[in-house]
Amino acid sequence: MKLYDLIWLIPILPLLGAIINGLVSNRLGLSKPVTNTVALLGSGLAWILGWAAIVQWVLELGIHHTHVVRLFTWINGGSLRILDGSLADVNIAASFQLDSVSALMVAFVTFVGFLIHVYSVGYMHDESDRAYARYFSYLNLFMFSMLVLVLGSNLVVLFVGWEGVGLCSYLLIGFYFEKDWCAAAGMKAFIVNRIGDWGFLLAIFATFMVFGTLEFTEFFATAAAHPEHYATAATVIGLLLFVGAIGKSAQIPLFVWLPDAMAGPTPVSALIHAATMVTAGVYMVVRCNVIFRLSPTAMLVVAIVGGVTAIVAATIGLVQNDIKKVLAYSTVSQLGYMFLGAGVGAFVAAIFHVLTHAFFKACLFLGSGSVIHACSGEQDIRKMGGLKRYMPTTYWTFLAATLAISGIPIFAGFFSKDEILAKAFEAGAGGLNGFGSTYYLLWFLGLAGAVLTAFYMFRLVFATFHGEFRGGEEAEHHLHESPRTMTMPLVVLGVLSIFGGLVGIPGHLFGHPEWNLIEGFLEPVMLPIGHAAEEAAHVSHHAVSLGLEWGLVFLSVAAAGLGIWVANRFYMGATAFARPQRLAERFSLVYKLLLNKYWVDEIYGATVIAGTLKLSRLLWEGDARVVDGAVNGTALATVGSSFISGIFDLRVVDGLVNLVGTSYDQASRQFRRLQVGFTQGYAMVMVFGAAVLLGIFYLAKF
Amino acid sequence: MITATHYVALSLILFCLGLVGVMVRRNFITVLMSLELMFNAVNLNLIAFSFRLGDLEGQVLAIFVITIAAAEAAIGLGLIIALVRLKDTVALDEADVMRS
Amino acid sequence: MDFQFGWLLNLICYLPLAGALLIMLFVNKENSRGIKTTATVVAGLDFVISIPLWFLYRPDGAEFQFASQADWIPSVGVQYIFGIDGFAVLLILLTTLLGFIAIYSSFTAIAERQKEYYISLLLLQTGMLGVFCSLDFILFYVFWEVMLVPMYFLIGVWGGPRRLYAAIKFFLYTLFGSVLMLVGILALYFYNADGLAAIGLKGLGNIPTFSIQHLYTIAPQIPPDLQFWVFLAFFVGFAIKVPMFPFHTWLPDAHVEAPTAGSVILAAVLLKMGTYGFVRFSLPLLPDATLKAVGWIGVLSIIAIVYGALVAMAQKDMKKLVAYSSVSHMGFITLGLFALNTAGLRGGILQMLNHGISTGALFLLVGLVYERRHNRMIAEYGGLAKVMPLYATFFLVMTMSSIGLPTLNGFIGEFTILIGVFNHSWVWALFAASGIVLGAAYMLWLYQRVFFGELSNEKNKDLKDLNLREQWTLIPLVIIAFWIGLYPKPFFDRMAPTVDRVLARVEAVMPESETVAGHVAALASLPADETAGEHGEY
Amino acid sequence: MDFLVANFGAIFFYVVAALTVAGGIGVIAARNPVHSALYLLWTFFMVAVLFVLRHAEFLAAVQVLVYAGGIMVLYLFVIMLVRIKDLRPEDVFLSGIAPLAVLGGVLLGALLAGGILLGSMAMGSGDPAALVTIGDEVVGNTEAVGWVLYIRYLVPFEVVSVVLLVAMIGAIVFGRREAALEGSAGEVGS
Amino acid sequence: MSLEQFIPFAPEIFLAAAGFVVLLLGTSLGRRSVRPVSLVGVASLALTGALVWLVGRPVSGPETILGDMLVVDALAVFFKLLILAASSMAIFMAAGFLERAGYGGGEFVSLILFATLGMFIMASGASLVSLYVGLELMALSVYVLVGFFKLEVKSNEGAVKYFVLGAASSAVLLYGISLIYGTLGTLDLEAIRSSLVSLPTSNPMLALGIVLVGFGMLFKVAAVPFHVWTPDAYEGAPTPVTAFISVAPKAAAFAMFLRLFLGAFGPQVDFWRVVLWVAAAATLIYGNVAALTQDNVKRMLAYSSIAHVGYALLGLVAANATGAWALLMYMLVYAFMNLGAFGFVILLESKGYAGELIGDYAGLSKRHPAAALGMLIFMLALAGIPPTAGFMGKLYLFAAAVEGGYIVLTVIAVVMSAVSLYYYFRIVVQMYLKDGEEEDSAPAELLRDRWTEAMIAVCVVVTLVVGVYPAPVIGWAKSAVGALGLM
Repeated sequence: MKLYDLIWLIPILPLLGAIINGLVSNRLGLSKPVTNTVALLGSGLAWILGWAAIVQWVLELGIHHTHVVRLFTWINGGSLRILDGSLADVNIAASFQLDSVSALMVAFVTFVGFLIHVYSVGYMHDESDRAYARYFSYLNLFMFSMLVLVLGSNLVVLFVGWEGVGLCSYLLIGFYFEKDWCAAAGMKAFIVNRIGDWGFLLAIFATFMVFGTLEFTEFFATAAAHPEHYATAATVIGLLLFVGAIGKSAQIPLFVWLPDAMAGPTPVSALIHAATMVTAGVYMVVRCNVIFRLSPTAMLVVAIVGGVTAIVAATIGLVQNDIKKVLAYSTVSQLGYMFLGAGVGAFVAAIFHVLTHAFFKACLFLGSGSVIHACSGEQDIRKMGGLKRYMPTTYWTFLAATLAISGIPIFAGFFSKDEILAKAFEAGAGGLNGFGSTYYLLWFLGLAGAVLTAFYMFRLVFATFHGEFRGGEEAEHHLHESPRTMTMPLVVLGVLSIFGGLVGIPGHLFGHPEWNLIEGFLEPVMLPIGHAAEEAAHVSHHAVSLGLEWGLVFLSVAAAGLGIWVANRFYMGATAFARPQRLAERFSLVYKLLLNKYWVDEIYGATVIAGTLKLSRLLWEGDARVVDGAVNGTALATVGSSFISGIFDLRVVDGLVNLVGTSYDQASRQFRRLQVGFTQGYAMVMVFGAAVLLGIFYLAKF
Repeated sequence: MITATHYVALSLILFCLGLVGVMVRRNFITVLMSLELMFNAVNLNLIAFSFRLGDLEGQVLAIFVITIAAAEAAIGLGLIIALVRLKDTVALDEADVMRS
Repeated sequence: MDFQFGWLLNLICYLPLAGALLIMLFVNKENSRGIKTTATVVAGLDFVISIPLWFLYRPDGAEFQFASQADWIPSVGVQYIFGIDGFAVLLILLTTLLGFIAIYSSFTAIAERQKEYYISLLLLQTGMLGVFCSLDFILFYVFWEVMLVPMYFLIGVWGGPRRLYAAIKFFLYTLFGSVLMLVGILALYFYNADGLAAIGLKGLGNIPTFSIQHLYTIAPQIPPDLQFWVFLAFFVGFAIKVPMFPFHTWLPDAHVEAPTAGSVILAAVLLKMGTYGFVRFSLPLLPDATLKAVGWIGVLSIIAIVYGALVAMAQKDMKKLVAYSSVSHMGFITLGLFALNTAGLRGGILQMLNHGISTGALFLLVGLVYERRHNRMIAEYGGLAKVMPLYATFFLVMTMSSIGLPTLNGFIGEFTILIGVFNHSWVWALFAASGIVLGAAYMLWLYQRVFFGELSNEKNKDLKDLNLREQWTLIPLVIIAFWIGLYPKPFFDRMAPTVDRVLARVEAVMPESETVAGHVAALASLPADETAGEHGEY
Repeated sequence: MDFLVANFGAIFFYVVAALTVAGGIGVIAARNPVHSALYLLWTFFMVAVLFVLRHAEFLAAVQVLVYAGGIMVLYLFVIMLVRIKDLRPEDVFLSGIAPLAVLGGVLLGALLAGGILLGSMAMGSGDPAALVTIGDEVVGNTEAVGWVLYIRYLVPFEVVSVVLLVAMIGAIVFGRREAALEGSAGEVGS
Repeated sequence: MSLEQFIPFAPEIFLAAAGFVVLLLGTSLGRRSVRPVSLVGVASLALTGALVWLVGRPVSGPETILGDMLVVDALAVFFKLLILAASSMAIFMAAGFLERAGYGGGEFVSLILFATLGMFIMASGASLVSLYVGLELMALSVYVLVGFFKLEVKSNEGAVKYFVLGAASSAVLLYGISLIYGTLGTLDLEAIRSSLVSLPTSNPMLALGIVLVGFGMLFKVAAVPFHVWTPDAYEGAPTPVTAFISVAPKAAAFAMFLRLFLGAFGPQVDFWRVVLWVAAAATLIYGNVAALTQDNVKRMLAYSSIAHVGYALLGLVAANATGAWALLMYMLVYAFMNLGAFGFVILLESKGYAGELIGDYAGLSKRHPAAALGMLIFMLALAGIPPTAGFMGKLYLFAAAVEGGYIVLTVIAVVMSAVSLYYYFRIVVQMYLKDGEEEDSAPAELLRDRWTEAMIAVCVVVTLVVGVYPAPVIGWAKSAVGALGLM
């Protein structure tokens, strides 16, 4: 019995937990211990099985062997004639695959997921039994979906997970559905994601149209074997896929849902909206790196979107006062970095950053969670301060994670982010695909982002944990360290955000490339493609000398230091908040701009959403007016008026059928007027009728 | 030389006279008379044709027409009596309760 | 044709009729319990005996199975032919199941004139089943119109405030369509026989018959212009029934005014009549005209998808919203059918079932809350998830199914349709797929407004959650929704032969260039044939 | 003078025809129904004359007897019966539609005239002598007609007798006063 | 001529005799005579039917009798039996009605018998003379019947209008006959047919003759523009008479129509078809549309009968075998469904002569479910919804038109038949969807009238049976039109 043949069981376990909790515990309102036992068993067993299976896979088959487990034919949609004129069967299999990327994702998803389950046990303790059960069944369901997403061996199964996580995020964001904004946030998340899914679906169809299969291994092989044939197709598919990624990973222009998603319980924010789900887009891009690498355009777009998002989100993060909002924007920004990495061809770095980001961002969110927990629901950092003294564990873990995200050497974030920036610079220097200058610019944006990141993160730390508590007396009494179930995961994650980066030491700087474990681990995913692309990659590798690379490292460290220094000047000591105040007044316009997130939400609201609603109401009025008009017997009138008013609709047809209602009515009365009532009149009708008939007869026959 | 055409023309005139009479007269009795005119027109036709064709059937039909015209006259006059009893008028156009 | 178990099909078709007569003659008007039990038992029995069809049907067998044949009006070649293929099997099962659920769900909803009510429902069911069973045009037409009368009464007698208007509108719309269809049928009939002398159309001189199977065989010989006119006649009939975009206005009225069970049947089965007609008649009988019409119908379907979704978004009345959503969904179906490739057709057919299940269930759900509050205005509700968690859960599942969430039935249908449509024309797919976004928008918005937010309206504070009977009306649908979502293969397998035969009949007249989806050539860096050559090697 | 002699037949026809038309016009134009009746009588006589001209002596006789003798009396009788309630002379016409009616009559006549006159010239012809012969012996119109009527046209003849019976019934039904009915008519009508 | 020549004529003779007898019986019995006289009348009609069957049976092909005045063939038999059925049902329906109104039965029944005799002649006439005479016999009897309730203004008015217009139209008919006689020199249908076949180019006078005869026939069947008398006559006449004249004379007139136009004038079909085409289209549209807003049920049914004439005319326009037998079948079907519908009008006339308003039907389904169901079936049949006979009837008429290639006309017909549903269902709405409490409708009580109810039951049965299994009727109709010798 090989465990790696049971990878399909990894998602199923949490699913069982979800079903039990959802149908049984929730209906019967079982007590919390029962519920969370089930839930923890679900995710915990998945974790154990996952890791065991991976280990066995690595040992027995080796990382170069992509292990596919095909369960059954799921959708047999007949056969289609694809581009090359051959017939291809639409046989979508329910099958999972284990290769290095999915292995990595499974590893940390199950692990972080489990940790957050544990954390939730404490955090959700005040909920009612039923709500508690509901929460955990959702959380398990999310684990299921996420694992399906990362394990799926073809685009459709991936899409299943993709949608599944969307659903769970919808449900969990809207967990406190009595609060309107929570529900609204959930809906927003789902719908915005749907826009991305639109692209994803089309990408799937296009893929099938081109390759005749949706199995990763198969069409990657085809594409890699004949890059030049599939350049155009790759661009189309890649861009469409990336639309999906934009939606899921909250990139410009679809990033608006993520900050609102913070309406959900904090552990959810940590798990779904920081560690795992939002990185699904990155995962997908990396998974499909073959397609992207075939298409310089797609790569460039990915890089640009990533870079711009990174800096824009960071700027917004500067001025937010809601602790979770800051973290949300930092997440968006970090995701931007990941896409920047993918865009410059540093897929490994991207995944690496996903990993480290999962650690420190989860840690940050959980920390913020415990802070909020302590401040009894308060989320405004201006009403905090000095918490260091009340909740040391939280503080230290939080600090570790902050250092990690700011990119201080040794800490996890440093390695990943630095590698991304380095690769960006290389791309610029190497003139990757001939877009050198653009990549330089993106690298610079990234660097600037690093400064801002460091700044707003430490702003957060200083404002929250240092100085004096600004929350008022009675709140101060409640301040306390969180229970063990909450601090324990914090500690774990804190440790990981300190040392987690060591799996990706940039060994080549020291002349020991093999030190970079993750690079080696993920190498099989980077299918070698046709020579042209290969050489391009080589060029970009040796575009920068070792010294210059070291320079870059110090530069980024300096950037982080700069950010921290400014934050320190602004938010520490007696004059805390005074300087930024003045700045805000000086550049009030900019400040407002940032504070209101560039009014993106408002703009969308005014254009897209309002437009859609207006249009729909317009059409509906058209429909209604006709129907009612028909009743009132004014169909004919409406025909004219409506066409003038330009509401396109069917009142023509309606008029036609409502002739019964209206025009026929008139006709009927007119006709009956023929029945004049007195005999001579009838005689005359007959005479003239006869005359007409005779006339027709003559015309027809003589 | 007088041909059937002359007779046909004459009968057509008579026929149309009768028709017009039916349409313009208000007095039911006069309307009946106009109807008689139409039947006479038909008879003229028949006679003319039977002469032209040297065939007796036309005359026979004419006899039937006369008889039936008589029968119709009888019924018509009966109706007039009833009408006068009911509405105490002979104006055909005043029987107009039912319309449209 | 395979005459084995022909009696079973007849039994299934006429059992409800027998039940109706039973109630009409032997059950007293006052004896409400007796009426209900009789109706429920009959409908349930009908469903039970229809289940064997699922297992007895052999995809590799004859095109039409469970057949039975007899002379009806020999002097004009009208025959009584029953028989079904896999496609019809699925629809029949759908009909019997939902017929049962409709009856079972009306116990409390319908208070007065119960006798007539259940009689109408049963008659309606016989009519619908007959339509799916008939293989003779006249027989088909008879059932097709018989259906209308009970439906008219369901809407008109037990309907809402504007029921009179809605009922007659429904009847007239469909009747207009079907009478024109009749003319088309007759034209085909005479073309097969002695032709239409006066317009100089020579017939084939075959023995006059209305047998659909025979007409299939002459389909390729039908001259294009005749095909065009007949197609037009059929199209009006079917498009009104579907309803396709310009003909849809009867639908909202009918749905909104009809009683719950009526809406369920209407949405679940009656709308399928149109698409069934397309698959059974328009495509295989008039391939040439079909190929010519594809473009227009595609455009109409896309308009229906987007238009229906947008208008649904503006609704203030739950039922109306669901009604308009069916316009959108039926748009997907017609689009898939007229993509004229395996995936499109299979998806379309599967989506017919899916729509029947999820929209039927949604109407049931709306009906349940309407029964409690006698109000369907969305604004009246909010926060129901608090008082009716179970109800909210069912509603959520069906919402997800209707917006096509994977692992639920809707996704399979839409996915298969769209992959087929994309294969036919990526532009269509581009627009059609936007329906998915809009669909999510209006459904989730509805869900949010009805179930989320705080429980502001006093009247909703003490709403009862679903009782056991109500749950059991929904559970089967939920199960099937998941079944199709997780393992649709059995369904696809059963419909496969039909799809292949239909396509074979269409492609018989299809020029080769048509069969390759030329539109998508833009995707390929090289012309299709060259890549084909390359592919030969690896 | 000899012209007159030569064309006496034609001239005679034209004169009679003119008188016939005059009579017809009189019927529909006279304000007093009695005058109409007399004009009608006149027309009948003229038509009878034309019958004679066309070898339909027997028919002429019937015309005079049945029409002039029978029906006209009936008419006059009825006129007298309902005289009291007769219309005032100034509104004997439906002046509202009269012009239209005349137009209609003329229109129809014109439409018919074309075809009929053309066709009547093209019609085939036979020997008028047949009108007075049975087989080949000359017996006179009356006997010839009677022969055909009673041999060939027996069935219609019988049926016409029934028609007359029906007419009689009708006259009775309409003419008879029924006190009882009129009594009961009230509750019927209410 | 010898006596056995009269054997095929026996039914007519017997009918005439029966008429006399009934008349005398009625006068002798006086006011109380209704039921017995009706029974005698119906019995004699039944006997006549037997005779028709007997003398009709042995005839293989068409056989003209009595100086070629009459023809005995399957067509005649079909129509005679149909007419007999209609007449006897009318008598049954009338009995109670007459009693309620307080009229004696003698004249009434005998008039119906004489009318029947006239229709027999129409159905089997082989010469224009006999056809005309039969027509007049029928017409005169019907005038009297319409005006039979001479104390009712409407009845009298209806009779007056019908009479004047009818007389004028028969004058037109005669004029046409005279023209035909003038061109062809014969009044015998067979002779006309044969000479038309050989006629090289049609003489305009002949063509006009045919057209004028057509006008006369169109008047008798009440087709636009010669329909004007119909609504008033139907509304005015006592309802049983309305039922009678809306069925039997129409059938007879169509029999005559068939004999004349498909039989005698058949060879000249291309000349007269255009006229009938226009008339048919006009009739379909006018009848159906005018009926839409009619609130008086009798009047509405009058318009609807106009519309049905339009459908029937399709058969004549198509002028093919299908059309002919479809027309026959339709006449049969129409007779039963229309009689049935009028039967309900009779039963609902509780509020006196005048009240046949649509509101009388309000909530009928609650008070008399069975009756409502029956009326529903008739309405469905009239609208041509399966599985009623009405659908089968229409179906083959449409088929005939399509076969003839008159697609436009067919489309008009089918669309109009869809429209017709609206006004038929106005009654259904009243019966089922209104519960009689609305202010706009004051429901009438249903009378108990065994005879009428029995007749209605018969009609229901026939309507349903023929609707579900029309094969025998179609077979009969097909064999009946064989006599016309159409292609």
